[in-house]
Amino acid sequence: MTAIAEQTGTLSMAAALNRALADELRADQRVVVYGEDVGTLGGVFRVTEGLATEFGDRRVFDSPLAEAGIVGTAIGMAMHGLRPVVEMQFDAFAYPAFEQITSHLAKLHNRSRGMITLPVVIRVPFGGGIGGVEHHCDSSEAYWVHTPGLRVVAPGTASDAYWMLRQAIACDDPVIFLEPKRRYWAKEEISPSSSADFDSALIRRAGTDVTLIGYGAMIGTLLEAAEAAAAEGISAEVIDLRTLSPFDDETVAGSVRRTGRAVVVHEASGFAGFGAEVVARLTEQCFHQLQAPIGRVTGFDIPYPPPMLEAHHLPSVDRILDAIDRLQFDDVVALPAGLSASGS
Amino acid sequence: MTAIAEQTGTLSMAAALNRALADELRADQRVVVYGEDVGTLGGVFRVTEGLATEFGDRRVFDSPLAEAGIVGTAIGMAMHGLRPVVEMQFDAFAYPAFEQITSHLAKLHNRSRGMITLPVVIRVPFGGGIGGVEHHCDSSEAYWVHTPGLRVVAPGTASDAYWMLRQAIACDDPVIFLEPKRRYWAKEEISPSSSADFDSALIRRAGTDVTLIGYGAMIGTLLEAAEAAAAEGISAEVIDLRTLSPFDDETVAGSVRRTGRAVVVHEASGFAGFGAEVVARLTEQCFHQLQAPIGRVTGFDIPYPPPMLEAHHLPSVDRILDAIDRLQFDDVVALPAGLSASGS
Amino acid sequence: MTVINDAALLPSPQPRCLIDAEGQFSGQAETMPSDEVLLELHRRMVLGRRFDSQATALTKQGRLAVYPSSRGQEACQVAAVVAMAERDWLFPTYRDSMAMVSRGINPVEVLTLLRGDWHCGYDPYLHRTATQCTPLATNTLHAVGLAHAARLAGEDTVALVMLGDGATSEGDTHEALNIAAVWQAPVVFLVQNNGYAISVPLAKQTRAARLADKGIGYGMPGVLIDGNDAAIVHASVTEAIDRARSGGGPTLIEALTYRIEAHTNADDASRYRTDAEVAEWLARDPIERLQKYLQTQRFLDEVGLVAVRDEAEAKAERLRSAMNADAVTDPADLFAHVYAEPTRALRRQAAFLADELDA
Amino acid sequence: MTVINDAALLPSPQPRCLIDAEGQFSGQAETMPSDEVLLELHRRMVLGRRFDSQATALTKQGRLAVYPSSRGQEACQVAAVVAMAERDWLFPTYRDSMAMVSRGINPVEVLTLLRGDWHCGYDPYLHRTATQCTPLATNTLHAVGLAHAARLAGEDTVALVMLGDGATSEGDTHEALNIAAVWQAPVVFLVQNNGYAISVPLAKQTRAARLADKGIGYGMPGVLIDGNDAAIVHASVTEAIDRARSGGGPTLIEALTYRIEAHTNADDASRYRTDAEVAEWLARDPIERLQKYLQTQRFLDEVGLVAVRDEAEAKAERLRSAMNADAVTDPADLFAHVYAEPTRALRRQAAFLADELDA
Ligand SMILES: Cc1ncc(C[n+]2csc(CCOP(=O)(O)OP(=O)(O)O)c2C)c(N)n1
Ligand SMILES: Cc1ncc(C[n+]2csc(CCOP(=O)(O)OP(=O)(O)O)c2C)c(N)n1
Ligand SMILES: [Mg+2]
Ligand SMILES: [Mg+2]
Repeated sequence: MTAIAEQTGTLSMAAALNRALADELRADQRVVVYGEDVGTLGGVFRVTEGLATEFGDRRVFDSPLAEAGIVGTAIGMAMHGLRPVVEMQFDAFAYPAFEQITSHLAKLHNRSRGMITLPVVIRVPFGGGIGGVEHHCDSSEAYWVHTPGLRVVAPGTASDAYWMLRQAIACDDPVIFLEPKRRYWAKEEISPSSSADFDSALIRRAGTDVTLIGYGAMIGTLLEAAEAAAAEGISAEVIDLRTLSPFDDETVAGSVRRTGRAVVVHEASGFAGFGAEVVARLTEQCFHQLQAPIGRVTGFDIPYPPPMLEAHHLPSVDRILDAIDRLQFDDVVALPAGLSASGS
Repeated sequence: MTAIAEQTGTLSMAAALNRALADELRADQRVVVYGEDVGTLGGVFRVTEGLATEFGDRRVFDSPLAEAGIVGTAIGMAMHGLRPVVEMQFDAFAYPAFEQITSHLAKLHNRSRGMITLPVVIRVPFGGGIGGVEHHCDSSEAYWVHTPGLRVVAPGTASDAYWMLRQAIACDDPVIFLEPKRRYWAKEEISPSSSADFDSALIRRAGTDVTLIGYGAMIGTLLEAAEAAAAEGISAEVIDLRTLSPFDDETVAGSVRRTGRAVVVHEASGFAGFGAEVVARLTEQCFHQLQAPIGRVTGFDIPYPPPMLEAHHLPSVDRILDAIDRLQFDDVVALPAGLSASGS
Repeated sequence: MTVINDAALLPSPQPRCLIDAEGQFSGQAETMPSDEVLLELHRRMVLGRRFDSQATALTKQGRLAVYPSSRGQEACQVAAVVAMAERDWLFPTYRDSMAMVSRGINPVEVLTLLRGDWHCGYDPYLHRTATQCTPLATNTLHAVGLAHAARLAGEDTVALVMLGDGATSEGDTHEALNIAAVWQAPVVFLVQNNGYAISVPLAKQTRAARLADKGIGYGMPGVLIDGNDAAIVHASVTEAIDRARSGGGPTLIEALTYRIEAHTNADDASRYRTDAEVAEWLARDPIERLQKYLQTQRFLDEVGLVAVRDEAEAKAERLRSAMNADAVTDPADLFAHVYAEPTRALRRQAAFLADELDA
Repeated sequence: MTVINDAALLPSPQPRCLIDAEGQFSGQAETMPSDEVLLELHRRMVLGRRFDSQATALTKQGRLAVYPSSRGQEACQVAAVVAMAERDWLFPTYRDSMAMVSRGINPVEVLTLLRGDWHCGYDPYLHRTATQCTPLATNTLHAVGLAHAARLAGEDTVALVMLGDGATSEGDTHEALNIAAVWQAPVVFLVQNNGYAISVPLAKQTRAARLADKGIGYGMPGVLIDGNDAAIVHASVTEAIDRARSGGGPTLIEALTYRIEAHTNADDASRYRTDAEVAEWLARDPIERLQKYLQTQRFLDEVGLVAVRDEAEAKAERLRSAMNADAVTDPADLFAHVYAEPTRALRRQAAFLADELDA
């Protein structure tokens, strides 16, 4: 998989995703792209803009308005050798497809003893921070990561968005591809080759005192927090998970063993969120190097707030800094019962 | 809420649930019970046996075969003041209702600023161990506990099944009521009053060296394990969570602070399973009292196995004992990277 | 199960209509609403459209997060509401603001969801109007459940649920139509077929000659009407409500109409439809045609017309000033009604946020 | 979008039939399958029923975890398969064992799912037969997707998906019928309406006079047939497959039949239906009637009949002994094929179990 010349240069994440789709459609005749409004309109976020015109409506097309139908037919198409890339218009609108995803897309390869392979990519614009009304800002990763058979990835940069989407399409496993909505318009340099393989987390900033762990839209926030922490004399290492499932224990645990402290950050509600797994497995793996319990900075355990209140819900640089402060750099004291970074 | 005379005495969990439904139908005219095969047949597990005859087909009835329809109509009925108790025939068959449950049932009370109250109980026979074929043995709790607005409970005994179902029906919040299938036929004493309130975990066996934490069908396994551990000179405390969400931090963290060691057990896959949240929050709350990382004994990260292989998947007394052994009672050594009790 | 006469369940091949695009009467006299009703329909459509254009203007001023205009769909939204009794329940979508205003809900409360200060601005029970539904088709099931519960309670309440042509493709719509028919629930399904689901035209949504053809497959009458004719909308919805109220079960109504504006202010309709097409539909304007009819019939004179327009302006003015005041929000609301009683964890989280805001 | 002649999409009020319960010809000669086909249908139905009774017997001996018998539905399952070309795809449910055996899949492999040694015992590609589907109606969408992909690839493959009357209430069925029609995918939806969904009778499942009435709502032909008449099943499925193959789009076929046994061996049918009802349907036995017809037509004599029965016995005997050998399972299979390449975590977990088993 090689980048074509124009891919280098700066692109918004939406444009990078569009480029990745175009390059895969060009490189592999088996790729089809469909969903609600992805054809003529080019998607409500314009991620599929121009693709129907360039590749024709047999390969890029609008489907009827039915998410279970979109995923269910993608399964059938994949059984026949196609590599469908389908879009769920917003997180919460993937829920009607939940049964098709969990009972079939995730399991059919195993259930058929490997005879059926389902290289389906489900693109899900995820997370909030764009002033969207209810049901448009969910972070649904926890539902997918608990489902064996699915790969769940979330790029945090435009360059990763480009390369990871191409890797997702080339991958023979079904992939839930989480696109951080609020990064869609941020322009960034697209590197001429992938920053890491599809299974790997990445150290975005090296540090020695604490490891900050996140993915998707949180990467920008984590880097800001690391910058601010540096000003306070704390050297924070920032890890971009990139792949939530499977999980890259080596990179992440490696960092935490060095720093002895960690904070996990995501927008989704804290309770039984993906951060819980990160905390649990890192504690299992790094217990004797940990100087303090791993902190979590997450959304509250509430339905996603309306636009005017969402700022209170989303992890902020300040909350991350507070969480770092609670990691007992000065002296060792126990946390009051049940008070984690988000208070969950 | 008081038990009527006949409730005391021994009953199977299925009979206890049946009794609870009958008592609530009798006590509260607003209660309706419906779902697939719950009327004439009395349910595939006979939990609703005889109810249609006793209470009439306006209050206990068969619905068309449509899970989203069952939950969606229950929401509408609850909006009109009824207290629907609906059945999803098996775990995996609740998935078609996922959108109705997460986007509406869980959120509508909040979205309407409390003006709409949805006292809906969704009964879900959950877990495996009964030799059921695919899709009949899932443990779906992780999907529900991450969804704010839902209560998620799982009785481990017939007596709790009786009392907790009555509490669930009386509760104004939507409740996902997880019934451990393989305990349906186990006969147990029904206590004349509830063993604890609806929000509380329960210490099933007192101990001093390690806390074993579980729910549903695992309670029996945990008690066996505690018995076996005692023979090896280890005093294990057994906690029956009963309510997964909300979580009873006080009882559980209180125990772990005393014992300094804990193992969390569930049938569901380990990765991002509910055990992760239990480990994460207990580590946050008890870090400085913990002598070893909290262990997890869970199902593997695979689709639920076929009947002939399920025994390999399910947490066993031996695995729990091994997990206890790994809690470094003798001397302190780090766990090899990424090797938790289930190897996840 | 009573035997069903199939043929009766099929819609008329051509949409039923009482007042055509030229404002001429065309149909059966007996179903024509009274003059008073027609005047009221006209008045409310004028008010509705002015509300709608005001909301669009507020969006341009950044006062609304998003606004899905229903300009062009006045006849469906207003006439359906006028046909309902107070005790009936309305289940609207994000598209149905005019219907809700017509239902008597304070326009500011109607716009709360779209302004973004909360998910729902009004008391659903006060107006017997469910929260505006965004997950498509999901409200059809809520309507069936509520209607069935009302019937079980011996009430003669009817639920009317609005959905779009696109929403008919969702599984929930199917389950709702089927369950409503099996239970003979008193529900009216009003499909506002405005030809598009965002950018997707009806031809990519269904192969059926008409969406109302789905009725027979559920054993329920399917009715096809001109959705820009307030008179036939009122007449057919009244007929369907009466049938439902008297135990005759649910009805599926397909109203042919058109969304004049883009899907929302965020949408660019020029990407998927032509101005010519829009012009065609502007020529079938629901207000114009009823106005013509009322004027030729001498039910409405210049004075009356001016009165209605003045009322509309006054209301729009009130809405404008009300919306120009900043919305009052309280972060504590975030935790207040997640559960009937806040959990310990939520109390801790509320306290955490309060401290943060005090700091 | 080509204009559709609605009327043509509605099913006949009475089920189409070629050979009635008395074994008499009743219908239009031109649609009658050839004598060879009829003989083959008879032979395969006899084999199918014998297989089914053998499976039921094996269940009693604890050799199967569960078995959903399809005794009584032989005509639907066998005739549909006979009407399919090898290159076509079959999408069966848990109920369709006879269809799969008739499709040429090794009976032991058909029973793997129900014996419980694995979720699927055969190679779906070898037999162009999808895995047996348990989550109701979900396979209808897989069939549509596969059929559409085949068409995009320029193949003339048709997908035939089987579902029950109960499954028609699920949203997935609606989405599949709708998408198939919009895409004009080469799919045949064969609803085996056996009157019950476990204990729930059709009257509680739909209010429609016939399930085939749903076709028109999708712009697809709905066909109602006597599901115990192998001749009409073969004729109608052939017709639908030919239409699909030639680009005519999908068809919805409702075949009226009956499940003679309980839902599965775990079910007690006496709780929800009468012996009298069962007796009525036994009198419409699909094998008896075709046999009568073939005998009166002198296509089938005693010798031929004995030959078929002997073949059935021999096959049942082979199945019995094959199933009496214990199934070979390998715990390592649990971790293989969760992903195309086992993840590190799964390799650790596989090693963990292997150690445990060695210990
Ligand atoms: C389940 C679901 N899927 C997708 C969406 C995103 N979406 C919002 S409106 C819309 C189009 C709806 O079209 P239609 O039903 O015709 O109603 P209209 O907007 O035309 O009034 C879509 C796809 C949604 N809100 N819910
Ligand atoms: C989504 C889903 N819900 C519920 C079930 C449980 N279940 C298995 S078979 C069955 C009845 C199916 O009836 P029908 O579709 O008529 O097929 P039949 O068994 O009569 O062949 C039910 C409710 C299921 N398998 N899948
Ligand atoms: Mg529309
Ligand atoms: Mg059936």
